[in-house]
Amino acid sequence: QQTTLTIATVNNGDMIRMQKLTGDFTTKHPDIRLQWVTLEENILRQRVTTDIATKGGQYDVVTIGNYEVPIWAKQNWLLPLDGLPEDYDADDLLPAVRRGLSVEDTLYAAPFYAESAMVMYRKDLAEKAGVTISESPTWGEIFTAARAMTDKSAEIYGICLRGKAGWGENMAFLSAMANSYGASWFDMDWKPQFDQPEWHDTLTDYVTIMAEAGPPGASTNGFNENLALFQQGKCGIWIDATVAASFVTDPGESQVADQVGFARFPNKEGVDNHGNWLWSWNLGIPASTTKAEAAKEFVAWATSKGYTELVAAQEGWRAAPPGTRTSLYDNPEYEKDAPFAKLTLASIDGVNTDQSSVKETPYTGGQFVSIPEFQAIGTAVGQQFAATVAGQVKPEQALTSAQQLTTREMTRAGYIK
Amino acid sequence: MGAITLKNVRKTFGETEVIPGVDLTIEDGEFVVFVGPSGCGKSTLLRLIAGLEDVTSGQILIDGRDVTGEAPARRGLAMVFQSYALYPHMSVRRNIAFPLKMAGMPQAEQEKRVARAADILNLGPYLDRRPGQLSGGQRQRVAIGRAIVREPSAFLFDEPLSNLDAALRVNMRVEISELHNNLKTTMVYVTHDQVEAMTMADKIVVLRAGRIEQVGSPLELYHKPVNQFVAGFIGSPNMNFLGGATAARRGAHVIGIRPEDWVISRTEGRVKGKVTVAEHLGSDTYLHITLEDGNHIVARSPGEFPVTVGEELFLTGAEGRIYKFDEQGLAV
Amino acid sequence: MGAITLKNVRKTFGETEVIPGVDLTIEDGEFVVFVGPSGCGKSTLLRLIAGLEDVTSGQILIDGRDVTGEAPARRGLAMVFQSYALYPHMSVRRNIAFPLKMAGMPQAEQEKRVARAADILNLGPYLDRRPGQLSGGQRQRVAIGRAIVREPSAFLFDEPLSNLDAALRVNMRVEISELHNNLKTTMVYVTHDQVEAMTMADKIVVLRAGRIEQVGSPLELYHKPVNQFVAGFIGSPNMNFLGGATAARRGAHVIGIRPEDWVISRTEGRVKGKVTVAEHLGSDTYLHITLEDGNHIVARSPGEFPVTVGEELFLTGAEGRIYKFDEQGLAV
Amino acid sequence: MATLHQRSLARLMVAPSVVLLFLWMIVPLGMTLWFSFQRYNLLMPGMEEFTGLGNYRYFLSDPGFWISLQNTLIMVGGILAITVIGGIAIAILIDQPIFGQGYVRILVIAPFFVMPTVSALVWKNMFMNPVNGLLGQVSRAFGAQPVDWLSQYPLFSIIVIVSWQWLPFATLIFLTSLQSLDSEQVEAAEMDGAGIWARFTNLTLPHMGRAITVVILIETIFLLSVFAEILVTTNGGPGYQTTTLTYLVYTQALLQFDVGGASAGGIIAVILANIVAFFLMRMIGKTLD
Amino acid sequence: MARKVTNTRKWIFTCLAWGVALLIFFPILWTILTSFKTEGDAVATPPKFLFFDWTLANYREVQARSDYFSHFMNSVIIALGSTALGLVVAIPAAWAMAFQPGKQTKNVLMWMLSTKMMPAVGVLIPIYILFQRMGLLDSRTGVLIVLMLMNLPIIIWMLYTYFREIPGEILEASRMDGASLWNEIRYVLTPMAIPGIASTMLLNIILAWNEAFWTLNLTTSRAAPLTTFIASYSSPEGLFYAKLSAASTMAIAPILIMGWFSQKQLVRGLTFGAVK
Ligand SMILES: Nc1ncnc2c1ncn2[C@@H]1O[C@H](COP(=O)(O)OP(=O)(O)OP(=O)(O)O)[C@@H](O)[C@H]1O
Ligand SMILES: Nc1ncnc2c1ncn2[C@@H]1O[C@H](COP(=O)(O)OP(=O)(O)OP(=O)(O)O)[C@@H](O)[C@H]1O
Ligand SMILES: [Mg+2]
Ligand SMILES: [Mg+2]
Repeated sequence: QQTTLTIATVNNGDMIRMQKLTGDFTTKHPDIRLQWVTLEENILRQRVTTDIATKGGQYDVVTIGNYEVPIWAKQNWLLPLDGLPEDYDADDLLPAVRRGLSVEDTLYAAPFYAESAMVMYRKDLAEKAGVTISESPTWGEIFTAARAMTDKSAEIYGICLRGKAGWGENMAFLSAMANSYGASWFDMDWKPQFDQPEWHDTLTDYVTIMAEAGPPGASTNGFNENLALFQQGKCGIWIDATVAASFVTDPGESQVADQVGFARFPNKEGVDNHGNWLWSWNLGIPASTTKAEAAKEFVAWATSKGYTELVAAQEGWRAAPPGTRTSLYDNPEYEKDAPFAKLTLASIDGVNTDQSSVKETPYTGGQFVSIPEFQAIGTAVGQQFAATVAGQVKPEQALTSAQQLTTREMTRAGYIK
Repeated sequence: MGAITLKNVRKTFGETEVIPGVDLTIEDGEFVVFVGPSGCGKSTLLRLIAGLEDVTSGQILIDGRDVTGEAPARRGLAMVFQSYALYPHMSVRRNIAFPLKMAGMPQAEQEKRVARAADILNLGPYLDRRPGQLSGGQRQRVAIGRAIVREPSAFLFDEPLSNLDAALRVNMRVEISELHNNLKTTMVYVTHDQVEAMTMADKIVVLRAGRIEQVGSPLELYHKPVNQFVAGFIGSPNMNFLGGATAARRGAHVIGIRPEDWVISRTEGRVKGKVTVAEHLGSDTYLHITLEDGNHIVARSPGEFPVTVGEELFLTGAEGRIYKFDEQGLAV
Repeated sequence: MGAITLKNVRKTFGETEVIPGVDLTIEDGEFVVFVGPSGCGKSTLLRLIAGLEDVTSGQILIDGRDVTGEAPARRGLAMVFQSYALYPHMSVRRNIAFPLKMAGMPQAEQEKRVARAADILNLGPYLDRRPGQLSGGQRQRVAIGRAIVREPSAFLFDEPLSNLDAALRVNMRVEISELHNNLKTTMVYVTHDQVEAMTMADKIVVLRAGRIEQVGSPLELYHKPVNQFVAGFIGSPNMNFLGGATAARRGAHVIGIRPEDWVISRTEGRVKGKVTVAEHLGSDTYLHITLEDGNHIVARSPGEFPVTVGEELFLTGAEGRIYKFDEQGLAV
Repeated sequence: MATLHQRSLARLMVAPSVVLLFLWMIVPLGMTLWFSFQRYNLLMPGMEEFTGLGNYRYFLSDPGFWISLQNTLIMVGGILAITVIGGIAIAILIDQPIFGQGYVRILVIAPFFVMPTVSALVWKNMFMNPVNGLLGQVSRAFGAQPVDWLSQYPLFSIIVIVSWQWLPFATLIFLTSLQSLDSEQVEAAEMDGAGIWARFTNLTLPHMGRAITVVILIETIFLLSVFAEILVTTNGGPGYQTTTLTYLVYTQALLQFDVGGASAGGIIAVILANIVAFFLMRMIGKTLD
Repeated sequence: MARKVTNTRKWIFTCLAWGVALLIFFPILWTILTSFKTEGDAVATPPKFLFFDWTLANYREVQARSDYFSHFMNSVIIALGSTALGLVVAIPAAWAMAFQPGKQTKNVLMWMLSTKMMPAVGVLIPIYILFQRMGLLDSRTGVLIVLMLMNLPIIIWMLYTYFREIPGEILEASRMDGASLWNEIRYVLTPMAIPGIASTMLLNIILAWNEAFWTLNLTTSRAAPLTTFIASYSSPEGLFYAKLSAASTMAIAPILIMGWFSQKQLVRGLTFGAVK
């Protein structure tokens, strides 16, 4: 009697690696067959959400972000992950990550890998330009360095930042940046804050530096595009998710693998906030599945320490899924293989998603707002900001539009009475 | 067996009445030709008989059996279409065998019948060709072949030769006549060709606007048209009609004289006229003449009639060959 | 003005030689008809004259001017196509005016000319219709109208009447003849219709396989065909050819007698035959007869010839009307 | 040309298609209509309630609504213009006596077989990307600043991509139409002294009128629902610059999971599409016989 | 019309036509070429046209990552199935409309076409719920039916315009010959309309093959065709041009090859009544 599990995953490198390594799982569980549905992130989210919300029951295991987990858990769309095997050791999970996936202390999804954001830069270019970037830089430092490194005629762009519209694309970065500028999405009355000076500063600085030191086409660049640019050696500084570290230092893929330096996500002079970016990709089990037991087996396997070791054995420690387990960061071999490990851990540990801004907020979430409406709002606002990067709209205008449309949506959703 | 009777058959298309009511009896074995001007309802009548159209009212009997509501295939008739309507994707053999196959006839029997039809129509060498590889005349023969194999009680032809060129038409005309002589099956034949009608028919039905004007043998119609319409319609070139004084002198509203019935003379005759066009065919000469009273007529002279345009000639209508019509156009 | 001269004109399509070399002179004002079996190159020859095809070698002169390399429009000729080739989306008026518009003629002048052409061809009431709303004959007239307005030095017609029905064909034939009489413009006319050729032409050119067999007036061709091909081609129904002993007796390889040249008798005559088919047209009777020596012939008797199928008749070829041909088919 | 029997048979034979299509239309449409009056967000189950025209008001007052309407018109119009004019030009070119006509046709036809997603991905990444895209590389090779197509001329870029996909279709239809032009008509025009341009405007173009209507109709039907290309390349941005009506409905339905709002948007789109359809149908209706 | 075309003229047009054709084809060619490059070569400056290290690694990688064959088979089944089903429903309807037209025929046809104008995104959720209730999610049958319905109006219209060119007399002849309606359609109409049916079929296979909205949303794994296969390559991490090209090539190659081989048939009937 075979059970077939349908697993929806995002087409990220780590997930694809997992797909390749499932031989280990199926030999251990000969009665379980795995069926993979690998999709691009946006399509995946849309498919999985539709299915889970209509109780379609198409998937037995879904890959979801820490954005969805609490929301869905509250809707009872996810099965709680209790009764995991002994050796799973849930306490080994990084507290920040674990907190984000729990509702009332019950874990609703298991983190596969997690990330915060940090600065990656080209040591050689910095040296050439005569600038240095400290371990914990300020935005001013970053901007100066970026300008200095830029040499457009040689296709070297001082800074690569996300520009592509989307709540998980440019808005992830901009929310984090805004957090570090002291801005927030909403005040305690759920009133949007785009009319505040902090947002204004964030956006103007962002647009200005992108115009001066950014690559062409920045408004359509997301994580992947920037990764490609950085790997090709075309970016001086790239501020993005910590997982990128392992890609840019992979000599097989990156032309600049041995020239990458790391630093924490910048803060603004005078504001003690490094952005609070925390993202994890997690495996959850829809409540509509009929194969909960098998699904749990799989989730436990895929997020276990054993899996990490399996990856390490197959592809080296550097490739291990980062950001989820304390034990990984305690491992000296990992430390050795992954120069960015310490900084990644520090970044994640430094995140407080319950209080992302220095202002008081009614919401949780770091580079996002943990309400169902955020996807749409974030994307719509992201569109406005992308238009500023494209030079089509002035920042002031974009902020006004953002304020208006956010107010509109929040009113409709009933937050603003 | 194939006697066809139409009893007060009417046909309307939506609002327009195409056949206002026709009674007609076609005897078994007869060759009946429908003629009439374009749009007069010849095809419609034929299609009503075939069952391709429903009659609006009235009855159609075949051999005394009422077939009014029956499907075309069950009436035991075969039809040959103007466009041949061959199945382009089937070989000649399969084309001819198609009705037999549809009737569920055993293969062997089918082949025998096809062979016989091919024999009759000299189609033997072409049996494996597609219609596209045949000449017009051959295609026409295949269409007829498809009709014969069914051994129908009557054949229906809708202008079957009008797509052929002149020479071929003559040949096919003779072939169909011979076929009729051999098979002795009833044939209903629509044409607008004078010569076909005259040479093939046992009985000609002249239609005008859906009504039967006259029914009779070709020579009956030629010699004794019941009205001016039939008189003008039968015979080629058309009958010349003279009205006014000329007619009045003979006590008629209009008199008609056929082109071949003029006696032409350079010296004397009843009427005088000037030649406007002379058409020399070698075998005949057609003279287009404007009479003194302004009427235009055409006269035919066999062989050659040496004449120059503008010359004056005398003409006399051959006695006994002058048709008289009253105000209503009826023959008197 | 419109004298056309072809000097050793050759035309090959790829490998196949369609016109092996033609010399021909067409006088100004002449009505010349090309006849010949299908595929003999009539259309090709006409299109060479029009400039729609390039000659492979040779020269074409119009009024003495060498136009061999010139574009069709610059040759001053007008052509009427078999399919009419009207512009379907233009009104009759615009169709007719089109060549004038192309020539950049002022609007007023265009209108005058169109009006005149419409007048000549009785197209007045239809000027604002589209070709699709016209009958066949009217379309044909528009095509001619489009040709006349240009006042070309010659008209070229490629089977202009073959898409019309018999009755209309007769009318249009007369109309074109009259047009020629009025305009006195050179006309070159392709047809495969016997009657058209005989009645319209000043000069007939008989073509076979791209070669000119004979050039002459219709009656010249009828009476003095240079060979058996021309003899068989001119005249309808075709000439009867008799070979064997019958011909040998007259010192020829083959003799030919036209259907209209038989003297038919019930009592005596040179040859005896059995009637197989008798076609009574009223005006004539065509007798299909099988002679004792096995030959089939057709004889025409004017008026009515009462006869039953199977009856034996005696036939005599009218003296002076018997054509003799040698082994090569040449007339002797 | 029919007997009663035939006619009733005919009805019977059309019935399955009509019934199927009717169901296919009415069931979702009915559900959509129903939802459009509901406050219904997939992400917030249990909060459904009747809101009357609220969803419509909300959708129509969307800041992107009018822009998206305008974008839709520009996009469809632009693509139609490019494919019709380009299609005619290419059809005429291919129709000339040239060497390797068959191969040329094969090459021209190819984009028609490409999935919209693939073509969008390929264009976006491998051509229009200003850094790694071929267009950017080419312009740099000429010493020019690479153009960032998708952010500087987003709508135009979409038009280019979609036109590329539909050009073969238009070309093929025009080519068959062109080849059906009566050669005697062309010759007649030639005899009448019409030059190349006069023949084109007076003969070819009117002759192709029917083909042009057909192309416009079919393309419009498909273009009104263009979606994958936008999703993959620009996500409707920057701003609202490439948000079409369809895309706007998409953001409601699959980003916000606001089924009520999306349904209202869907109904509005259906109404607008049917207005377009009405005019198109009248146009094509004439050419149908 | 066979006047001499001067050779220079022919050459000029040949060059022009080939230029345009290559330009139009270039994106596809470039994709195919890129699929054989390494990721590095794929983004090399200046672009490498033919002289690079040809490699099949991308194809291997793509095959290892996703089960191409199963997606391919689903595409084939869905495209062929929906087309076949569509034809079965459409042929009788088109027959009736073409040969037994009534007053409403044209309106019905227009209405059918107008159902295609419904924006799919607007009705996705209702359909999804419906499918879920009927257990049709991720089933080939479900997608097949939806695609059939999607394309049915186009099929009917194409067949209709094609059938109208068939002389009605031939069908009447078969009726006289005793063919029942079924036999009339089977032995006479269908074989005669083969070119039209073939091109309708081809067009529909293409449309069904490339349909990306419903296939993507109504399938997950068992019934997932190549459109979902490509959706997993659209922007993975890192350099992906070569892999994307390989996946793209694999997704479009079958239909491209089919299209090329059958382009004559496709073109022959692809007129939508535009020719007359
Ligand atoms: N299906 C139809 N619907 C409406 N009117 C029709 C239909 N078929 C024929 N008619 C009309 O009926 C009349 C008779 O048509 P029919 O085809 O029988 O004429 P016909 O004598 O065969 O003419 P022709 O010699 O031109 O073939 C015509 O006026 C025609 O327009
Ligand atoms: N474009 C062409 N290419 C090759 N052969 C051709 C072409 N046009 C005509 N022919 C051939 O040239 C010969 C003469 O054709 P043409 O059309 O001149 O004949 P025709 O006398 O007009 O015949 P018909 O009476 O049938 O119209 C035919 O054998 C024909 O096949
Ligand atoms: Mg008729
Ligand atoms: Mg010819």
